[in-house]
Amino acid sequence: MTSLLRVENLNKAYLHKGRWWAPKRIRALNNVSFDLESGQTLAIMGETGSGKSSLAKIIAGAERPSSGTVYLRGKPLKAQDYRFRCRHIRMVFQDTDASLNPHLTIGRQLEEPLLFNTHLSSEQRRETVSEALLKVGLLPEHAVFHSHMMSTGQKQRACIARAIMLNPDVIVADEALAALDSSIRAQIINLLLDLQRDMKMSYVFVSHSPEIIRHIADKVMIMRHGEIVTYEDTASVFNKPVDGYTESLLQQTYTLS
Amino acid sequence: MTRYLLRQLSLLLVTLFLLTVLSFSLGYWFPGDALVNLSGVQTLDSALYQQVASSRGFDSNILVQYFRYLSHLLQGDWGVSLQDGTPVWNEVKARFPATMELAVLASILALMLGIPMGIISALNLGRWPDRFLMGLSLSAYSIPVFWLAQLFILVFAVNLQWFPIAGQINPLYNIEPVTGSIVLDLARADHPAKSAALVDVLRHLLLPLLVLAVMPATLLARLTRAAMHDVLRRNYIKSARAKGLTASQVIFKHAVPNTMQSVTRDLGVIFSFLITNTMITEVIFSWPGLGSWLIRSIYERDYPVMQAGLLTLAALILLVNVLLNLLHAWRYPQIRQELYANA
Amino acid sequence: MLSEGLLYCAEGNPESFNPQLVTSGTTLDMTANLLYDRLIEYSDEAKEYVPALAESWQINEDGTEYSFTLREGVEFHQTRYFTPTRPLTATDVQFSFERWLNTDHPFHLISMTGYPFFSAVGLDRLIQRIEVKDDHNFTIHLHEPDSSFIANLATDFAVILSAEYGEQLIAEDNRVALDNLPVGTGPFKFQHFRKDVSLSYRRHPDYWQGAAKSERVVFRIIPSDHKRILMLLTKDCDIVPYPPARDLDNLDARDDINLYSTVSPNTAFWAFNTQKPPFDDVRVRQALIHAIDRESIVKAVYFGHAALAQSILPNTSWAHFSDEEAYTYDPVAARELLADAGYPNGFSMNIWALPVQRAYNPNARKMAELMQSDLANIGVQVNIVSYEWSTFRRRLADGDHDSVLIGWSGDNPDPDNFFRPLLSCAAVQSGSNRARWCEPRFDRLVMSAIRTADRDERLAFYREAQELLNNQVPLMPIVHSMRYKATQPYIEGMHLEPYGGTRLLNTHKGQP
Amino acid sequence: MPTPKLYYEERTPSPLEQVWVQFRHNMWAMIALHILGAIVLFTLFAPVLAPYSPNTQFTDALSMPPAWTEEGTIRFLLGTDELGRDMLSRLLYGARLSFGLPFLVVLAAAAIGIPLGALAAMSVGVKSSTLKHLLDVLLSIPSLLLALIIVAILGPGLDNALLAIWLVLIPQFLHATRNAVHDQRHREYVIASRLNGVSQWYLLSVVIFPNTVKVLVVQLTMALSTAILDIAALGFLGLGAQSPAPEWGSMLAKSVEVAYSSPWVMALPGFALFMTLVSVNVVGDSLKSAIDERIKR
Repeated sequence: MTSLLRVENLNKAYLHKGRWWAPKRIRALNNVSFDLESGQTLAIMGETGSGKSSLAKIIAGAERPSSGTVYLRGKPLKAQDYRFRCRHIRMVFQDTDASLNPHLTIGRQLEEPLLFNTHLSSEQRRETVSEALLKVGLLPEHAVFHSHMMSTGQKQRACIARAIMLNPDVIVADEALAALDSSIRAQIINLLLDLQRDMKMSYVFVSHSPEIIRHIADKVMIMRHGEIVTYEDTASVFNKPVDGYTESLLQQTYTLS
Repeated sequence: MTRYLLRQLSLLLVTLFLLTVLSFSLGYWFPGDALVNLSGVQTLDSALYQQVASSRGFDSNILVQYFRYLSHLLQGDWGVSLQDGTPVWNEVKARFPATMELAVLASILALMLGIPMGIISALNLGRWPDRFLMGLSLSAYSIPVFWLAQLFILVFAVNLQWFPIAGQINPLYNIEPVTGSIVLDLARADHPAKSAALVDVLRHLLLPLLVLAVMPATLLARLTRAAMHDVLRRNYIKSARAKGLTASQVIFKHAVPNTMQSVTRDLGVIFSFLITNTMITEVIFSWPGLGSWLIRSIYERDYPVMQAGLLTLAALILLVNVLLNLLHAWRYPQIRQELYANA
Repeated sequence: MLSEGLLYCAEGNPESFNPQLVTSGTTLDMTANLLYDRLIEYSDEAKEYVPALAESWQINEDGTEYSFTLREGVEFHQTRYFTPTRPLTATDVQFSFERWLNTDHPFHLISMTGYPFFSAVGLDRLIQRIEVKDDHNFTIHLHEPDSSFIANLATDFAVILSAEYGEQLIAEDNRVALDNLPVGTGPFKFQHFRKDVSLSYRRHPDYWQGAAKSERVVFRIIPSDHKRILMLLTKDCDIVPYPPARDLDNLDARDDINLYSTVSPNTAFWAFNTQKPPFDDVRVRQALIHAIDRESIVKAVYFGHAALAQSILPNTSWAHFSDEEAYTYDPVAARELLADAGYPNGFSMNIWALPVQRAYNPNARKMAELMQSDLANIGVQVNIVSYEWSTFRRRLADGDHDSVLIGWSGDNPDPDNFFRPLLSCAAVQSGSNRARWCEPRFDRLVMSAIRTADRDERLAFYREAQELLNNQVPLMPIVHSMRYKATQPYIEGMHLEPYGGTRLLNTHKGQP
Repeated sequence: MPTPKLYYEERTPSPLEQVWVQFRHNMWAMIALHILGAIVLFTLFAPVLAPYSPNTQFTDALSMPPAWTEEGTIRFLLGTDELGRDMLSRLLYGARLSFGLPFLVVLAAAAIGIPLGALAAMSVGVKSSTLKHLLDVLLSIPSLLLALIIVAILGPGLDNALLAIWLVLIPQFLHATRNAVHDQRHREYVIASRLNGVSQWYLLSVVIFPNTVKVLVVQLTMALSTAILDIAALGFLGLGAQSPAPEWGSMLAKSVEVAYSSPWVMALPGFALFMTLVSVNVVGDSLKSAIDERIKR
């Protein structure tokens, strides 16, 4: 049995080009390996610079690993093959404003994956977009909106709609909830849970918030200095943290503005 | 800082090197014989031609020719003018200070006019002083300098007879041209009527300086206004106000210095504009500088002079840009950090 | 300080400080009569040749030997680069003449330009030798008689240099300085020159005619005529030569400006480069000439201050012969002639327009533009070319032009002055024949004319020569005009000579 | 309730319409736009609008002052120059040389510079900061000086001046586009589109390009005003348009000599040039702030 997502020996190093003669190497990920089963939700936690964001981006394809491979159902994913990857793994970004194109209508942005990955007619595409919008709790009319005309919550819903357009297996969300205020956050969490139930998706969540993680995650991965410190079921992590670092992360309570 | 200095200097050297390559190539791109174009020596005497050719490496490959060109350049042998056979370097030496005199004085005038205008505008954002100054600056910015100069001449020199229209000084004062810059020449001259001569120099300077300063002053006013506007919205200004500083304290101790920071960054571009206009102004006011010399040499196809003029003016602009970068980095260290990080 | 000097706003840079080397009026104005003297001069008041450095002269019966006696006690300039130890002697005259006569002379080759006037009038071939008898007596031997010889000696070109200075320069191995750092006997001596800016002279205190009235003369170099006029109005110029014709009426009407004028035997003309096709075809030349409306040129360029020319020789000359047929405005005939010559659809050519203002042509560019539109009517496309004066002359001498708008001011009243320097075969070599036209028949006629002193005989030759010109049209005469100078009202002692350059001996600032 | 109604009620203007709404509220911008429109009309229809040919010399009417002065005549509305040519006709035809040609040159430069710039930004290639800084420094040499170099090589003339300005503008467009695209390239919305599996061409043309419009508008108007000014300056210096071309800069140069006796010959081409530049600058400026304003909302 192959697991849905398998990550093997991922390494990521950045060249910090501050100096002229001697660029500094910064290791963001160091030999990271793990598996994720279908339908499961994995939460990644860690302090700033621990490599959690890099890991999420590499899984989603937004960044390339220095070495190592991501397997989907046992099949290795090529870094440049966005076409294949996007039918299975999708990403939701933290900053909804930055991740939506201010010059294109929401509809056109949702249509993009269909345009390049399906053979649907324009009529069918519009239909699919409408369905997706309804699924995330928006109206079909929102398709003609530009992002600046929508509220933050609506924008995040649109982002999620974009992620589910191709019925993926995995959705990677990089701090997707951090910027939202609490009531909207709750709505979005519920939306995500509903979608997971309906569409049988796995989630990879990068988050700071122990509360949310406890609420939605099946497994928790704690990262530090580019390495995995803990990778266990949510319940066991929360019940008996293995070390002080984990404990301090779990004790952070998020003050919401 | 040292690292940044070295880095800027090496950048300058590389650019200057490219410039000399360009200047050398011009000798080939111009019509006619490259040797004649580079040296200015035109002779039917084949022995003399051979001598010049071998001293400039024309019996060898192009790389040798370039390095010979460079060594001639560094030794002060910039060839001779095709027109009158005078050494180009002597002329550059005499004309460069005259151009600098105009450019430097006009820059100072522009700074003195433009920055206060920008500050006044920013402090009165949207009210009439702002609208007036910005309208003025937008129209002044759009006046072609050659038209403005003619209008000034017509009004202030011919009709009102306040100022003379050409030259650096009434030549009857008999100031011996040594540096080429009239201000310096006058300063070093031992002259019986020095103060009268100084007044005469100032009268000759005023119109070209005004004409030259208009465009950079308006650009500066717009830049200052935008920068100041930006600064005034920042938190530290709000906190300074909250601390109970008076309005003028806030403006002069906090807002203005921070405004100047971003203005300094754009001074280089303004200086480039200024040099362009200096060339035209020199032609109109018969100022014996590099610009009028270069423009006439283009008309006369005096290739060695053209190369010298282009090389000098371009090098001047590059030098000023690099110096301004250094000044900016030295005065505002955080920028240096930023440059490192982004580079 | 300012009241002791004169500001003369000149129209261009001097090409040299030695008039022997040039033919340009600009240079002559700024050098010839100020720095130097000649052996003899022409007096317009007396209408005859009068003594200058030469006190007296005799001609032998054959007309081939001219014996001169020099004035005594004529002092050369003392400058920072030369201190004379002796006054003028016959060796100086010999030095000055041999410099351009003798190809082996140590100074002969330092001039890159040659000696255009002397070779154009054939003086270099006419003079056999110069015999120095003692310090103040010498004889010039000619190969053959020449009725224009005295006239040519009186021109601005025949200046006397210092042989002692020449020796000093040979010793210093700096021979080029002879023409750049001048030493002469004239009323002013050289101080400094900054190209494009100014040229300063100081009074020569020991001048043989008495010291000049002004302590200093400064030439400001102001190439554009409108700027010179504006500077006159703003009192930045004391004397402005060649005020533009469009401003003459206005200047004349003003009380605060003095306008001087004199007849000036001159001719503006349009010369074709007859060595270049298609201008070697007389029909093409005639066609182009008939296409030009000269009347409107007189109106637009000279504002009526000029007389339409019907010959290269000015109408004030006794040898003038006019032929109105040759230069009439007749575009129809022009088109026919052009078609005849094989250019029914015209062609394109350039007109070189004199870049400086001369008495004969105050605005050659504007003239060229008028002609450009006239010529467009017969299908000839014109491109107007002009360079800075010294370049212009150099390239012109090389024969780079298709045609040129230029002119000639008489250096002396002899008619020969308009024929040999401008149109002889020798002048093609020396570069002053702008048409580069060499016609042996013409040369024979003008040579015959100078070999006789009989005026009626000469008249016949000159008439035939002018008929030949009107028939062959190597150039189109345009106008004869007056010469003007405008000055501030407080400038006193101005006097304009019809021939030769500027004289400022008695000119000075009075009380404003 | 029928949905189409709701759809229309909720419909809000597209970015372009919003910019236009912003722009329209600015009175000066609208005035400038109308002047610019008039100049475009002159450029297109000069032969129809001009009463005479620009080079016809009326020798009976040299240096006639404009019609509204006492000596003026209605025959020549704006007077004639010293060669008796109708000023109005010359100015109208001049719009073709002094506005039309620079406009075409800017378009031609944009047509080369923008695609190359986009290509440069999208290709991985050499990204050395040294090279970028070098380019920055070299681009600080003013356009007129560069144009002078090119005219020096090619020789004076309007065609060469145009060629020179074209060559000078291309790297400016290239640089501006490269920077603008480069700036957008690593934005999240671009990554998001990339993760949607779109093609490179789609990414560049549909996703990135609309976001660089502001920079390009600024660059276009700046290039246009540079081109107009530089071509006029070259004409003024005698290195651009040659006589009898009614190019405003060279007309201005010629007029200098009669500025005192017939000031209108100098005032009019200068004024035409000034109005053109002001309206281009004002339109560019207002367009920029209108776009800014739209994004702020």
